[in-house]
Amino acid sequence: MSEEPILAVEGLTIDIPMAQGTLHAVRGIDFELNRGETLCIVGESGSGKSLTSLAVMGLLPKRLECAARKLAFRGTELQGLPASAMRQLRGNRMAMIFQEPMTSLNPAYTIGDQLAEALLLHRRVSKAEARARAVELLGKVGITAAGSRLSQYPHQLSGGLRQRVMIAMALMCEPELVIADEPTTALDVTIQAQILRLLVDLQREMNMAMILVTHDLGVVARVADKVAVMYAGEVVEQGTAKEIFGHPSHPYTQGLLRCIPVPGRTKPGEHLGSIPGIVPSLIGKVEGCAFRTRCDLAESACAKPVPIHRTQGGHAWRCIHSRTKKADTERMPA
Amino acid sequence: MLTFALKRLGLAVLVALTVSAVSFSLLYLSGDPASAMAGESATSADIEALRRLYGFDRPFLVQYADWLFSALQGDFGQSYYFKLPVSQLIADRLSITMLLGVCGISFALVTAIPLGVAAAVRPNSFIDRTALFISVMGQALPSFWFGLVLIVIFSIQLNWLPPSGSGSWKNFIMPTVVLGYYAMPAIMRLTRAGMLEVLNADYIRTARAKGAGEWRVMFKHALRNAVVPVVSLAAVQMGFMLGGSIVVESIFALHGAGYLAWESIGRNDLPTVQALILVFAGFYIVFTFLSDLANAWLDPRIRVG
Amino acid sequence: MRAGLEHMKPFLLLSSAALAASMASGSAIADKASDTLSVPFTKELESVDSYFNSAREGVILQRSIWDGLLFSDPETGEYKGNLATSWEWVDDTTLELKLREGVKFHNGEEFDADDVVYTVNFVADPANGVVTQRNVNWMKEALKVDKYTVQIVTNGPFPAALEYLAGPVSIYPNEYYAEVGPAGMGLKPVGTGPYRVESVEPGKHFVLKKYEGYHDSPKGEAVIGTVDIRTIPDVNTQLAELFSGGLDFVWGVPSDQAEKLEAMGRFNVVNESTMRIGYLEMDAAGRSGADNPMTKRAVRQAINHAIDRQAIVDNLLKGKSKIVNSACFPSQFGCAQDVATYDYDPEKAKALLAEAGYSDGLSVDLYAYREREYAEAMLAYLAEVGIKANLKYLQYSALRDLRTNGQTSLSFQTWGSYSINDVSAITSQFFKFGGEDFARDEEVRDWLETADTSVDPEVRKEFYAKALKKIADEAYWVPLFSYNVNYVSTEEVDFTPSADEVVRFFQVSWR
Amino acid sequence: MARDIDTLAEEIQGPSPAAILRRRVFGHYGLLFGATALLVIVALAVLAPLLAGHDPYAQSLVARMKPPFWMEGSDPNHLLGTDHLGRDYLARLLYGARISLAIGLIAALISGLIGTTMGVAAGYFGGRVDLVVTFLVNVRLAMPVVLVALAVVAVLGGSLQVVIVVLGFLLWDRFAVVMRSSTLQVRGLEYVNAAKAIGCSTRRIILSEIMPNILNNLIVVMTLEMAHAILLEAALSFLGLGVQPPTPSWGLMISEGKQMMLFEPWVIAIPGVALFILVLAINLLGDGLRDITAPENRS
Repeated sequence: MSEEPILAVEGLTIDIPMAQGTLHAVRGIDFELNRGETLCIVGESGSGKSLTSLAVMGLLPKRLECAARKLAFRGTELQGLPASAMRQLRGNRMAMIFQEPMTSLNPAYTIGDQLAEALLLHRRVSKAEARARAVELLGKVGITAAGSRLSQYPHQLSGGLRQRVMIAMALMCEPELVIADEPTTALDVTIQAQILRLLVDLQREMNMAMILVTHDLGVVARVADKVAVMYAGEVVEQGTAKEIFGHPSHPYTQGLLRCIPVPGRTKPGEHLGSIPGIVPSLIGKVEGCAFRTRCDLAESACAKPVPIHRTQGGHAWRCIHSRTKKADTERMPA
Repeated sequence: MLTFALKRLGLAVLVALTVSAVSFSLLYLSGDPASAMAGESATSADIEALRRLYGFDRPFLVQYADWLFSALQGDFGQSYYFKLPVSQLIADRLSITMLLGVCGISFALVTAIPLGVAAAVRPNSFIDRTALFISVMGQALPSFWFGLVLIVIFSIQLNWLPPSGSGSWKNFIMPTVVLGYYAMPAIMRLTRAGMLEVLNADYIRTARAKGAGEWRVMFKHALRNAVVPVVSLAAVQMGFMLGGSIVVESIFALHGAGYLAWESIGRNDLPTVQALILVFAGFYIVFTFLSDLANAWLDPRIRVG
Repeated sequence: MRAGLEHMKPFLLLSSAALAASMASGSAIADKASDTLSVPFTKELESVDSYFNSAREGVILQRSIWDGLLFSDPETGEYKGNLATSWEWVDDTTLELKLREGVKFHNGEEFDADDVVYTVNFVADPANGVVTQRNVNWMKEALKVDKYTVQIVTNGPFPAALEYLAGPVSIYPNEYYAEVGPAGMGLKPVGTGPYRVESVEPGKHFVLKKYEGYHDSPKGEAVIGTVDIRTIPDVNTQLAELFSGGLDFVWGVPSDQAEKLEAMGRFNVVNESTMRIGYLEMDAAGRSGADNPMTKRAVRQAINHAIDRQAIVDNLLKGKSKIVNSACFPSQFGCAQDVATYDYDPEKAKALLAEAGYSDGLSVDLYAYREREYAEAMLAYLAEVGIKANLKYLQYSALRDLRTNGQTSLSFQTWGSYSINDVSAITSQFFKFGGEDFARDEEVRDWLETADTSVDPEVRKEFYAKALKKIADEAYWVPLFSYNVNYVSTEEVDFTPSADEVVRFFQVSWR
Repeated sequence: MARDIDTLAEEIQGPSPAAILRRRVFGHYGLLFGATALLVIVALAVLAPLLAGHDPYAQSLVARMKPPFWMEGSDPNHLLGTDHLGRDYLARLLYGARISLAIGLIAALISGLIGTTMGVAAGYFGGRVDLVVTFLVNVRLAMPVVLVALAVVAVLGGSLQVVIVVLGFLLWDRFAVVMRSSTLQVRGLEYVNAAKAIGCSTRRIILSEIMPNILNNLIVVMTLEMAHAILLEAALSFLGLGVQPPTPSWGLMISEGKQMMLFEPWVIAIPGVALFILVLAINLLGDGLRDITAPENRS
């Protein structure tokens, strides 16, 4: 593809200074995202998924230290960009949807004000035009009687409705990149699927790039073009969805996949897997494979710097094993 | 909203009634108003006559009801000292106290809110520590002493400001600072705490994600939510301030209601003292009532739904 | 800290120099240029109506706003005609006066006999409640002879009549006073005096303007156009205003401050003695309780011996103050000086207390209303001889109420005799069974009555002396000291104080 | 080994509660300053008879207004000079600390007793009791404190005892409010329900289950009200309707010194600064205690 990637990240690290030492929350991750693609970042809580997405938006709390060899949006390096230029991008060309719809809307202002603000901040339009756009988008996210909703306050809406409003707000300026940080986690299970479907439909319709941060592999399987699996601040494996699900190569990915039921593959009553152990402390110097404390295949070499294996299709994983037998034997269907 | 307002109004009236009863009985116990009124050459017969004339010989409750009924019509009786209607005296003096209160609370808000916001934006920074220092100082400074120190510095040494009186705006600078500084620390701390809480709220991140600038985030999104409790505190402080203006008025020779109260206490001018306690309590009650309404208006969660 | 405080005083001087160079930043217009004399009152005056206040401030206003029938020259004490031109005793109790013609009140009302008759009859009626009855209760009534002749009838012979007519008895306009009464007079006073009242904010602010139509009075015309009076209760604030140019003229400055002000060289500081004396009033009559220790003569004498009056005068009052031994001011007519004196002798005091049965000391409340530091100093002296006195510091009116109700056993009082140079204005005020008589000595009362009502000066002197001697022997009071007043003004103000503690604005001028 | 055993242990187990407390206390400069200054003042007050060297009531009219040691003409016998009646200023200052501390402590105890009783009752029983207490707090807040205190002192006559009692009966509002909300929080907790379930008496539940858990808040409010009472006493005495002379109250000393403040600023500077430091120390101590016992609720 000759077009610049929407987002290119290389060697992103995020450190959190703490009283007891520095917490290396994200350690050298790389990924790339093109127009129309959906990248799912998967991992358990504390693996650095949300920090990574906040880093892209430039919304990390100031006391965190963030560095990268490259952090480019459509070829523009975001690091060192003046705050005003960064603001021009945020909400306009890249937007974010947060996990907690209940608290992510300002309780003091109406839905209409908050939606319109997103547009007014970036476009020279009248308030009336902004409200018209808000009504249009509320319609798009499936809110009925959109016009009358504008004058309502967040506390008058249900969680699902609020998340729809959040999505509408993110899309007000037709961004090229949408980052959705676990957008459905806080919602009722019945609503989750609707919201996700809506998000994916809109992404396709508007031909946006999307980063979907989630720990739900079921979701990933349905929507992802690319997948990045994070563990303890590192991307331990990434590639196309097909490859990740077809040939999980890192023991952690394999473990994760064992934890979810796969329709048609998991028999009723069959035990789902689990990964024993806890995530290690990331405070102080972290060396070697972080997963080694929980890995069945750990060897003494795991304590040393770990090589990255890459295939030509862009599938890469970080392990001393080139491709574990387990993966081939256990996960590959006959 | 209406039922909310009515409920609060009912409570306010009840509180006012109770305060009036307390203050009336307090001063009722303080001795015989008749002999205080009778003056120098009065015989015991004169005093007895006065007692009957003014009805001091009636049962306590009857006197209270009578006083309250008149008070409701704005008649607080006659000052023993000035021999003028108390309502006229108070009306005459109240404007200065009100002006002082408004200036004081404005000063407190104008200094406390920006300081509190700045301190919350950069916790543990130099500005946060400075703000904390200022507020700790303010809480510990005896206001009467602070007033005297200001007079020594700004009136005597620098000769910038007049030490007493109420003739020009310059007269109000030092009293405003003293009175405002008294209310400032609490407002500052509450603003800081509120902002700290609000700044960690998800909707602030949302606002930033929209591309809103820092000022817009601070003042439109954060302060609006953090200010809600500050409004009630400011109202409460305003009520306290009017009651507490006694000290400031006496230092700067401002002939306001607080000063009148102090002098009237010394002169045993009971009707005036009673009326003033009620008036000051009334202010407190009205301000807190208004602040409840303002809060409801500021916070849509109370206003609608 | 150290350097800061050390440099305070030079800095003060420096800033005053800067003040002299530049214009005052004080808001009040107060200076020669604007022809406005700004002065403070210390007390909130309850009413401007001179019959309905008992404060020194009231006397000061009274002298400027109203006129009496007579005028007493402050220097010589000689009586001159003011609203009256001549006067004559028709008999022991009738004084006939010819009135000045062509005098107009500030509101345009013409002055004539009707005004005198109305005023005298109004104030002489006890039912109208004039605050200081002593000032008016010697008059029975006034009779109109013709338009410009009146007769004042006294309740028995009253030799001090002229002094009162030149002092507290001022003449009000009959029509206006009948219409507005004391309350209206207090809010919008009308008189014939050298100053008319421009505005009154009760208790806090009074503005006087020169009365252009003032008659040819021995008081003389006012010089300064406007007198602006603000109530500033604290002397200290008054001085701060003086420094910053907000005031031109302050009186009653305590001696410590006056000394410092004088040393600055920027102000005129004049000390003048006054007729006011301080005394301790003891409840010898047992009004506050029959078992009151003050009912014992030995206790009262012990208190007399316990207090080092000379030390208080030398260190606290200073100036022209002197200790007094008799229950009056020495210059007053009839103020006998050859009375028993009690020198400072703590040992003797202790012995007397022991004699009275208080060898273990006693406890008493000491009431006071002014000069808390003097009262405190006396507390310490009393403590030394074993009298534990608890200070009850009240406002004057509150204390007056307590006294008239007979509830004080020991109080620190002062009395200025309304500047009347006659013992009747003080001793007779307090020892003739009035509300403030805590001696209740019938003998003393009768002697005073004889003296008060006799027209023979020798008889008066004799009986006053008898009374005063008994007062001293019985130690009904502890006569303490005479007061002095420090008058401090800017250098622009020209003022000569008189010994009667009355500031006459119409005699103040610019230098 | 880069890290020592202790920190390693902490990382695994978390620091011990005592270690956390110690770290918080010694990391909190305000608390340290407040506690130290208060201790020093208490020590000075307790040892006043030994340190003063003079009777605070002994007057000497010939030795009036002697300046303090840093000024010219000072008398080495009177380090802080003498007042307008020739009484030793240092002695009066030291004995004055006793007055202030006694007033602060006793008034806070009285108001603490009243307020805590009301607050705990309101929080624990709820319902009508709560309504009544809330109403009383409202009434109390509506009464102008300084004015009412002045009026009451004027009626009863000023003395140390009267001032203490008046302040004690006026300053209970904050105790009631804080204790009520603290009790509300604690009431719903498991162990209180457990105590109820095993049939403990109400008295026992309040005294042994609730009180210990709201004690930290009580202590914090106590310090703040102590400072409040001290300031109010000084203001009342300054206005002449508090403690009566010759008692060496700091407020009274400022009031008396006011006469000469234009010429001898030290006479108000000395008691003023003393009052300021005492109140500051108590406030800092209170703030500090709040911070270390409930750091998440700072301010």
